[in-house]
Amino acid sequence: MLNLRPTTGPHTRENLSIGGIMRQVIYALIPATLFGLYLFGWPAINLFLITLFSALVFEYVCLKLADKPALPALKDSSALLTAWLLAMSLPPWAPWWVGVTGAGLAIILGKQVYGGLGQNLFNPAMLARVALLISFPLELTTWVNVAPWLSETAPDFKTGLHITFMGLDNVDSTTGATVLGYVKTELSQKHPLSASLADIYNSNNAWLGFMRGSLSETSAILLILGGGWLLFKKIITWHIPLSIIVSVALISAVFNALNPEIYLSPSVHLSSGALMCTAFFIATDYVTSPNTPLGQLIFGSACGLLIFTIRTWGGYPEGAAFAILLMNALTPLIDHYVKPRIYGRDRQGRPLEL
Amino acid sequence: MISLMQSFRIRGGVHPDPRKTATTDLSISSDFPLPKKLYIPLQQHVGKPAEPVVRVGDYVYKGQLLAHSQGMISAPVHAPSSGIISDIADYPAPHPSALPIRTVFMETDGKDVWQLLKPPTDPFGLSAEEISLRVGAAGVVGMGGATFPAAVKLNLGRKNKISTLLINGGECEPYLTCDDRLMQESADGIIDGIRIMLHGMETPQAIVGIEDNKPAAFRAMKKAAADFRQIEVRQVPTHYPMGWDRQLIRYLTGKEVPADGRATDVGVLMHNVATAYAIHKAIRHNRPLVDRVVTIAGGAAGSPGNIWVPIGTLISELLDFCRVDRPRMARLVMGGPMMGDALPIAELPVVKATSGILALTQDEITRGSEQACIRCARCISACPAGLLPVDMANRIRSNQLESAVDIGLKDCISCGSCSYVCPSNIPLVHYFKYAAGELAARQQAQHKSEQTKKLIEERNKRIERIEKQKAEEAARELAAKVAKYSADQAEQVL
Amino acid sequence: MGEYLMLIVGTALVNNVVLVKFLGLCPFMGVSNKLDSALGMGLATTFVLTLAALSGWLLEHGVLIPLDIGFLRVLSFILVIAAVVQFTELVIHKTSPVLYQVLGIFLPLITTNCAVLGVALLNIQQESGFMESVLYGFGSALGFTLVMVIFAGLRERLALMAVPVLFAGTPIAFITAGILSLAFMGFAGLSPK
Amino acid sequence: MYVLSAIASLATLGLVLGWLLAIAAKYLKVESNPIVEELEALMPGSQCGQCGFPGCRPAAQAIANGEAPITVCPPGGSALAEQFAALLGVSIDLSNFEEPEFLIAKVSEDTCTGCTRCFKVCPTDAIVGAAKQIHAVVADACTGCQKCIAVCPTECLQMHKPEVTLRNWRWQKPLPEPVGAPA
Repeated sequence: MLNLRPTTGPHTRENLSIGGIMRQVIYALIPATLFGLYLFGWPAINLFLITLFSALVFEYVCLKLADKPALPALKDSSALLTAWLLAMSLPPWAPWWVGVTGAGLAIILGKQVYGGLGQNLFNPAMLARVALLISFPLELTTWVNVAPWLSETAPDFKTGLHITFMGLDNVDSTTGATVLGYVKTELSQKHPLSASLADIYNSNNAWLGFMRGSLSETSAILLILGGGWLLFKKIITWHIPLSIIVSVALISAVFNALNPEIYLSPSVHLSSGALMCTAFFIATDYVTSPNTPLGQLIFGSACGLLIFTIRTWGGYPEGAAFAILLMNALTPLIDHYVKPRIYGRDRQGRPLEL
Repeated sequence: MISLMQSFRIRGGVHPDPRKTATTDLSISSDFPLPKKLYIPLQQHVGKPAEPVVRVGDYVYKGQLLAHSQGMISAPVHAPSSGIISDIADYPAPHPSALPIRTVFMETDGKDVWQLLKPPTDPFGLSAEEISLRVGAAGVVGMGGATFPAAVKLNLGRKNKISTLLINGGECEPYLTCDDRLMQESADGIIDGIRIMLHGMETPQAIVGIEDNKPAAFRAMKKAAADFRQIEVRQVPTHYPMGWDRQLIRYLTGKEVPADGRATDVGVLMHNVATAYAIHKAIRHNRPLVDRVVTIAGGAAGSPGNIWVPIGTLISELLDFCRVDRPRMARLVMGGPMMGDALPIAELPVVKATSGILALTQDEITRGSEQACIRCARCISACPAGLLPVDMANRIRSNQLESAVDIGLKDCISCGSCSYVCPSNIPLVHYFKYAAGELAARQQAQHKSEQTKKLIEERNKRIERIEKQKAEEAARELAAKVAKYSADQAEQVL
Repeated sequence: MGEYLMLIVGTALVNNVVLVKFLGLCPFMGVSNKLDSALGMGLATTFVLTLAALSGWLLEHGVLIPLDIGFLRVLSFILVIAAVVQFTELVIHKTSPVLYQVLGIFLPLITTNCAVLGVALLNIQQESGFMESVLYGFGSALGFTLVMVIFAGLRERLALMAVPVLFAGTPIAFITAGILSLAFMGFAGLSPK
Repeated sequence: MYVLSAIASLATLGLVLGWLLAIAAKYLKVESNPIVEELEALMPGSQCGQCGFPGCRPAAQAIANGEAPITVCPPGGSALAEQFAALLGVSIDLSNFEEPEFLIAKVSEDTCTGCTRCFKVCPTDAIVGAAKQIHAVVADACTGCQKCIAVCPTECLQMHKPEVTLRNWRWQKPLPEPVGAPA
């Protein structure tokens, strides 16, 4: 009755599992996702389901190729979470093959090539998002107007399928630019912000999410709500989200004060684009963020700086995905140099002198 | 109340479910029947094993010296009861491997007659050195689990003129309540033991640290220490591993012991409450350490509780006494569930370090297979020593032990906090114990290769010397032959 | 002064010599499996590259144009670079034998590092002034070192991971380098150069 | 005309640089490569030859100039390989490097004839015994070089695992290897 293989160390354990953590994050994402699907109707739902389904298929295929047991990996729903985050960042009415290629890139190139869960160096969702943006610029920048799910302007189920599988016919009628995109084009033609901002941006719409944007990254409030749930359940710590939001807010406030005609105000920065989703769900991905609280603060503030830089001076309207990839590349360095002080030793690891 | 500021000095650690309610209100029972056979290992302490002074067949009284200590760091062993020495041979040791260890086998005659004891002495009449000698002679070792000979520590404390003696009433491991009950029932004995130690080390003051989840013990100790100004009793937050001596030193005195140093380097010394009580019995009543309080608990224990148990009793007898349901017992653990050892068989002797015996059922022990690490860094925030368990485990897994030592493997106290919080159920402490063992093995191999190099050089020198001697002899013989031959020639010529 | 700073940041990040221009890939892959050797290599290349850019401009405007022997440009540049590399090798061999042992063959190979000659020739092609070409050399070398160190950090973590055998070692390093250059595309359009 | 100036300028450039380098080489003189001595100091030095080289010194030279892999010394095991890697600044993949089985010689009493051949060849005098007496191997002194096995006429010397006691019992490496795949 006693197992004779000597076992050591703690014989009891906190009952926490990877599957539990991943599911908690998914629960936190549900409000924002449902709202996004409601905003953009049938085509968005099709795209969302296709992306999720193809990610699971790719994960199953890769695990079978590596002849590892597929079921436990699929059960811990890490592939599901990756595909979910990717789908949230895609344009709502993107064609089906954008979802499938994105899921393929995320699961195969982003995770399985490195050896499965916990081994990847870059956030798989953001890797796929950047790769898609650079290889299919047109599909990835068609932002459709808000067409609530069952309202008369929204496409019914049949046309939804048509849009997802056959693509949009009258492109220009139903699409437009996002706040960041519009502002950047206006600034490039030297129009002052006061003029261009008025007719595109209305703050409570932006904060609530009734504006053009990715599938479910438009509603900042619901994303903050989800992030609060994760903080409450202690799945993530406050260091990364807070440092991203504060650094973007601070830098944009300084520049806005310097020249309001060129630089956007903090509230526009925070409420638009993928910032809130990145801060709470993507940057806090355990595998690709630093281990120590101080390291996470450095990671977050550097992410904020990069997001602001790319949004203001960069070529692309939304820099969050690039900022995450760049900071993921720096995470090993941050972990190498930022370590907790060992008891009885000084910062460099030498024993304390008396 | 514990001031918030002080709690900032605690880093990492976990909050396991204490599960002490089953045994915390029951008083220590001493009606455990005297076992027929006792098995007393000769190595129950840190240092050299004791050398037996009795022979097979001798009749010994309770408390009589069975084996004297050897060398600087060692401790004697005494007879836990009166009876006949039936054998001195190998018997499985209370260790996860249950490998044999030299043990004194004893058949008790049931009379339990104490050796004629000298009358109780007034400890404060004795000189400091005398106290250390008597503590050493009584075989008292650290009862918290470290089992370092107490006398050696007392000498160390006196030599380094420490400023404060710290008494560890932490007992932060779940299930265990032996210190808690000891403090509630014999606080005066413990305080007296502390006063003896203060006298023995010529130290001005002592601080007792008790976790705040033991209010009754705290009240009892506070009352007992009321009229001794130099002994201060303080509450510490319940926060595993509060019982880790360096954590308690930093919390109570704010001093941090250097990594390669000892507690005496910062002018403090720490003892367990049970050690203080043992010193009180040894000096005040001339009773050597022959029994100790053991907590028997766990889901499979029918009637858990704290019991006075003679050293050398088989654990199986303890389990039967507490009506443990053997089939439901999935794992037998000596010590606490966080740092205790899982024992493969129950027929192993209780030793001076056995603070608890846990009969854990299937749902009380870790379940679930090991999964991939998702670098969630919970183990890093849980590590009280400030190490990086995830990175160390990765390096150990790919056999790079030296680089694991570079990031602090040697400072790991294997308290179990990291494995406790790991969602992927990775046996981190197992990796660190394997690595520590492997490094110790390499150290031994290194030492051995240095010795063998010397052996090789000596052998080569010896062979050269022999050859040189042979060559000289041959040369001398040759010269002698030549001389003889030329002498014969000369004779013939004449 | 701001303009020079923009030039350095532009060259180091936006038109990074390794990840955007794809110059100097062999030391980038060869020496980046340990952090300290990558740093050593980066600093050595920075020293050589800055000197190469400086002497390149001097040679161009001091010797080649007056004597109208422009066709000797590559030959003379390589001669100077080889001399500077040899000098660096002597210095490193003297100051830190460990770094010398670690870099091994890659130290003399800096001569053949296409980033070094590439940057010197680019300077001439863009007819940049003296100060501008030295800063351009220094900026691109800074970019080289930055990317080397980042990549070394990534590869040190990769070495500890259980990468499937099919991809273990160099293949996964190539994939990671590809993703890294994907990330650096975020800086595209940041500054005019 | 420009041909002459081309040859002249290149020649002067080469001469000047060569001269500068010569001066620099004089100041920055470095003596011979100390690596070989350091490598040999790390090795067990029992000249056992299990690495295929006649002794430790030639093996050290081979490692120094890269002819032999740094896992060439079986008695050193992965510990020595790691020290070599640290010294040479090379990164090595040790994950599938199985520790060589460390065996020591043991005399089986019933077949030993006391012929004394073995303790004459034992490099570390690990075998004790006199002529016509049963010999015995001192476990701590034996390095497992197997020289005695070769000369023993009655095959009574066999290689065995060292005896496991409480003192040298070690925790085994935890299995299964969680290689990315959840077990």
